Amino acid sequence: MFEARLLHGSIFAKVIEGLRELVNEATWECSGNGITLQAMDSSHVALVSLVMRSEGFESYRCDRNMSLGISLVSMSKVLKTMGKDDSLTIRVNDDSDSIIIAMESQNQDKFADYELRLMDLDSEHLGIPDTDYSCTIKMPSSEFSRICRDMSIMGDSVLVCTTKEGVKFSAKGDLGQGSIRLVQTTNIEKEEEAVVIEMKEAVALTFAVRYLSMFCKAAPLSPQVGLSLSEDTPLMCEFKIAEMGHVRFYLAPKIEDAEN
Amino acid sequence: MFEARLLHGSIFAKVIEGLRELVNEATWECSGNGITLQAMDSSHVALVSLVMRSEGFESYRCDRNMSLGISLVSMSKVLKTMGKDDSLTIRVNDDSDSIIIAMESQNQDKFADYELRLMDLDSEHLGIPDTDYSCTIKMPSSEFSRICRDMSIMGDSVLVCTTKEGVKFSAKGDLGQGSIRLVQTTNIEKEEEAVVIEMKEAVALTFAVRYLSMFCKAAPLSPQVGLSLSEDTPLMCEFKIAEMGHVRFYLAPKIEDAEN
Amino acid sequence: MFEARLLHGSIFAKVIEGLRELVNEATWECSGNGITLQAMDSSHVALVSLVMRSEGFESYRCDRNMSLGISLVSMSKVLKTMGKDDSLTIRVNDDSDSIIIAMESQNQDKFADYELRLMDLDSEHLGIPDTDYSCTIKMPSSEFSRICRDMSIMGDSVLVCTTKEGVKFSAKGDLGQGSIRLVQTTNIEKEEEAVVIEMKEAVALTFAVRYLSMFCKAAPLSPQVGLSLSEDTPLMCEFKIAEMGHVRFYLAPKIEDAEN
Amino acid sequence: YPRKKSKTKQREETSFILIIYRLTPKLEFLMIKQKQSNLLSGLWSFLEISSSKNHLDQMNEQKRKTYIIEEIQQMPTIDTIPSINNIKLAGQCRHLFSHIDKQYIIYYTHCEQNDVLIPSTSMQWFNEEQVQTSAISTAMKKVFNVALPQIKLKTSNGKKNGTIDNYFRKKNSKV
Amino acid sequence: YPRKKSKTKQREETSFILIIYRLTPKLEFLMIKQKQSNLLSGLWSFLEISSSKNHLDQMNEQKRKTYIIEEIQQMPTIDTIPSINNIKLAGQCRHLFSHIDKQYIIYYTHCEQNDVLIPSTSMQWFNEEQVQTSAISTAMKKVFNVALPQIKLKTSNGKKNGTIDNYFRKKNSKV
Amino acid sequence: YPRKKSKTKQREETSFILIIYRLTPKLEFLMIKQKQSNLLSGLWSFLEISSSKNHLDQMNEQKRKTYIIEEIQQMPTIDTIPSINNIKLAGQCRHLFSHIDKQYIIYYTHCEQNDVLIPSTSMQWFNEEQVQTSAISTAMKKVFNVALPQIKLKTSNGKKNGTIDNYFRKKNSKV
Repeated sequence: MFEARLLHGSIFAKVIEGLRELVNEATWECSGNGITLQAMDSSHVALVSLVMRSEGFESYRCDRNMSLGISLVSMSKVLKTMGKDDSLTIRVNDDSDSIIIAMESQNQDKFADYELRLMDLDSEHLGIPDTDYSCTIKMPSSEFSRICRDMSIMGDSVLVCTTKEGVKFSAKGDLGQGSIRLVQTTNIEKEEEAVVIEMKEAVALTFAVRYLSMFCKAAPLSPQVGLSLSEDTPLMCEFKIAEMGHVRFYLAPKIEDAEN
Repeated sequence: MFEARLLHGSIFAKVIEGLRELVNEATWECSGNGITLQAMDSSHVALVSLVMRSEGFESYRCDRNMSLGISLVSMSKVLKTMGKDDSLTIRVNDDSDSIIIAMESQNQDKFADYELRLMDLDSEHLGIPDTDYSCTIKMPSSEFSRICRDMSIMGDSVLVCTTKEGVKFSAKGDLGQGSIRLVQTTNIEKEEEAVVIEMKEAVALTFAVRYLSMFCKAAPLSPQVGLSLSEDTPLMCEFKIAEMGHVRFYLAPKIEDAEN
Repeated sequence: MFEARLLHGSIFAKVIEGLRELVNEATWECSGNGITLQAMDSSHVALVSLVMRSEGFESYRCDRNMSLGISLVSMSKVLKTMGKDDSLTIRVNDDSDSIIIAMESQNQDKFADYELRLMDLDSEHLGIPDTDYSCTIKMPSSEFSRICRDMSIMGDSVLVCTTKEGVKFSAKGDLGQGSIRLVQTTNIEKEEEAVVIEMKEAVALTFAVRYLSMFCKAAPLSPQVGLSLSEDTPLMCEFKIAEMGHVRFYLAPKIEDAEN
Repeated sequence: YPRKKSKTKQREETSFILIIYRLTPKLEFLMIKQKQSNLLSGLWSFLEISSSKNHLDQMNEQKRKTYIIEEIQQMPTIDTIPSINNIKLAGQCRHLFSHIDKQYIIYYTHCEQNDVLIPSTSMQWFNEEQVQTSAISTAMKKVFNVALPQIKLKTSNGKKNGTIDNYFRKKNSKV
Repeated sequence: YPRKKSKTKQREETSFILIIYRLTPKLEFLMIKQKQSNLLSGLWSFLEISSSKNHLDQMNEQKRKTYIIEEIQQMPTIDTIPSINNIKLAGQCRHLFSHIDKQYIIYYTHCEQNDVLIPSTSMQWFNEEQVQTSAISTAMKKVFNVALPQIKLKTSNGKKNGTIDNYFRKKNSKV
Repeated sequence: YPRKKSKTKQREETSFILIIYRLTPKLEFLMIKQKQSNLLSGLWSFLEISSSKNHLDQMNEQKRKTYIIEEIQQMPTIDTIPSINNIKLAGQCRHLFSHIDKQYIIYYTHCEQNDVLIPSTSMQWFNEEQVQTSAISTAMKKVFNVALPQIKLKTSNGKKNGTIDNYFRKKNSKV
């Protein structure tokens, strides 16, 4: 049997909401350590890796390792019914073909139980190498959301360049061109609002804005987002899940087309 | 001549807004006692009964009984123009084929007058028997709205079961199944937020969720909603109109289909 | 070279947002005095005249007079990316075929630069005579927005009548008819909420509501709107731009059709 | 010159209609777009198999069903033949066209392999509301209204909605 | 082998167009979809009644209108004949097709019984914007632009919008 | 009586396909709606020029392209001839219809004057997603999938998106 309980179920709703547009369905790997998930979008241009450690749950029980095929779209619809302060329990009984999602209101007068069918999914896992990135940027996740939205007005691709001065995002298209430059925050009043850039080597990489915007669906998980870049390497976009783990998105860069 | 005035016209706007999706047009019966309305939706599955007593109006005059055929859809569009604190006067002159809706802003610097054509409607009235219901439930109207919305995510029909423990709503469909259970509130801090269940006999009835969701359009009228159920009887869903009357919706249950 | 800078760039965004639905593209006339714009909508029923004096800018430089063909729709998309407290700099270099829009966040850690292509537009200018209007009305711009929205529910045209009592707007259509009457505010608590009517002669004019609603897109520019009317003359609808100038809309009245 | 409308005796015809329905994702009905060679060009209709009166006279119910299945396999608009377990008779109706007196014998069947019928501009699944509001001829509307209650009974999970009229009686006098 | 484009003398034709319009819910125009047998297959057009030049020579205005009404009654795409009170002449226009020089004589009429013409894929009501942006041929656009001002005058409640040009004059020099 | 499906030897045919694409506002492909005279009525397809095997035997590549351009100029569905700078060969594919074994030789060309081709119900610009999801025959899907990579290479500004698989390798065991 697998059973995990969260006092603040909304965290889970935010995780699923952050994933479901990029990946409609995926396999949850449940073990004694916690829940992990790894999946690529249908075009294989992006990959998401989720870790939720068992210590982060109010209570956690996993008798044997399980691979659960979940429709993230259906799960998201069910989780949207959750009240702001509801607790959440997820359970899969042995030999069951469904997953149970139970919500309890804070004042314990309302109990909701949902049962979704598990799916049969092929899951291939990729090994994600530990990368020593040339450049890491931390910024407010709301800031990153805005930058992706603004760049998408100008074009489909965004060029990310890091220099000593800071990081610059550029896009061009039918309307014209635009760029947004962020410099490191000097006066760190609130840590959450700071922009911190660590650069070992300058990078210049092009990415499809559409995917970056989809990654931003996970922004409600954390006030800060971490971007890690190296030449000829997928960008890593990380949102930490407080005291539990993280959601990491990887996006392959756009490359020169040799034939032209 | 018929003339009724309300200091807080918004009450009337909420009444009409609560009816117009279920019933596009209906006959208002105006008499010395007040305004009543009774109409079935086009499928004859639901019925609404409205009572607004003359004592609830700021001023009320009805020289002779009148049956006014009103397009609730048109009336609703006009009432949407009302300001939050406007007063409202409704008037029908003798031998007139239109109804006048006059609004006055609180500081008396803006006066709006609308004139809508009356309609010729057949109206059949049904006698609603006084029923001694097996089970009555009072709960916050916002809670009931949420339950209807959540159940509609899972299926078209909702099964309502009452037991000693409380009331349970269940639905199932393509995604899977779900149920929400409410227990009686033990700690009645705020009366408006309480869930009160009176049960003489257990009931188990199935209803079309779509109609329950339409009834919830009247939820702004009252912080509480009353549900009354008996086996083999239409559910009654009541929203009280403070100091004036009530809106009561009746919904025929779904029944076993003998042929299958 | 042309360069103009505003500490509060949002003013500029509101100007462009107020124009772009009526006029998709227009010529900005830049001179030492400031920026002016005059354009008719495609049907030639309405005209807009914009004045932004150079004194209203934080800094202003215009080496030689320039006529810049701007896509207001594209400009509007770019200006929507501006933060609430961003400063704005607009620049056109000599011999350049594009306009540069630079935004700087208040805490100076984010710099955005956009470049839009200039357009080749025919621009005919009309001479707007100084008119001694029969009637001028000042009212809250939000009030005027609401009146246009309410009248549009009833019909396509609104009749504007001024009398000693005040001003009355009327419309009629399929639903019926409606009218809204405003009287002069006697108790002027807040000047911005006052309704002030100056009338030399009564007027009765009919206008297409659709255009009045488009004018209201500029309402965020000023808490008050000024309406000026004379028989057989286009209505003038003015929103002042604080300390900088104004946006004036002119709307030709509807006239009796001789053939019918 | 202005021409008078000619009045001739109407020709009698009989057709089989087969309404194919599916339950996933919802209760939907298969409709095809009429070939553009006749008066009803551009309208949607259910699968229709003409049958001369001779043929009909020779068939019993079982033979009719077999005939319908094999005729459908010949139709060019259907890329793959659905697995038709069981064809059921819904009923009959009649429609008078300007020069044809047409009798429809209406059958319905559940199609389980709904993923093999590819929607195209000439063949699509319609839900009930779409059938009632889309461009279908008066004749097809009659056909649908004969079959629909039967299909709904079969697919309703045993539950159908009662009506208020069953519980509350009409009054003579108003409140 | 590559073939040269043949250049032949264009044939002359004349057609009557009848634009049927209704006012409820809004000003809308009846259009039908062309039979799929000619070059303009799939495009929307107004009711068109061909007429050989002989016929035209023989008719005065009154006879033309009667002829149009009776021809429409024969058309299969119209289920019920609208009550045509009064057909009005809008004007004429000419369009050169690749091999036809076509003259259109354009009439318009108000249809009061708008509920009896059932929208179908081959017949629908279009508002002005939809006519201008939908799939109609260049010829029909010309026809529409001849008739539209007349119809608008008739339906505008006696009021049409003036233009700013009537009030403000052009300047030679800019501000 | 139930009729057996006849099995005859399939006829062989060859067609040229010309996929016309434009880049403004986005990468889009010109499709026309099939004439309603054949089995594929109502489906969208690319411009197709039939060619008997004799003709093909006689043409070299240059002659084929000239032939295609001039055939298109004859087509009634195209109001104005796009300026075809350069027609490129994408490849070939084959599709077995129920009674035809068809070979497609597929060309593509960029159309610069996109404003002269008026969208109508019989001719429209489709983006890639619309081509994949609209009503097109299996044959046309094959044709599109042969041409698409070539067209994308040509139009991609030299940049195409890499995939994660290029950077991360599959694992044998899961985490």
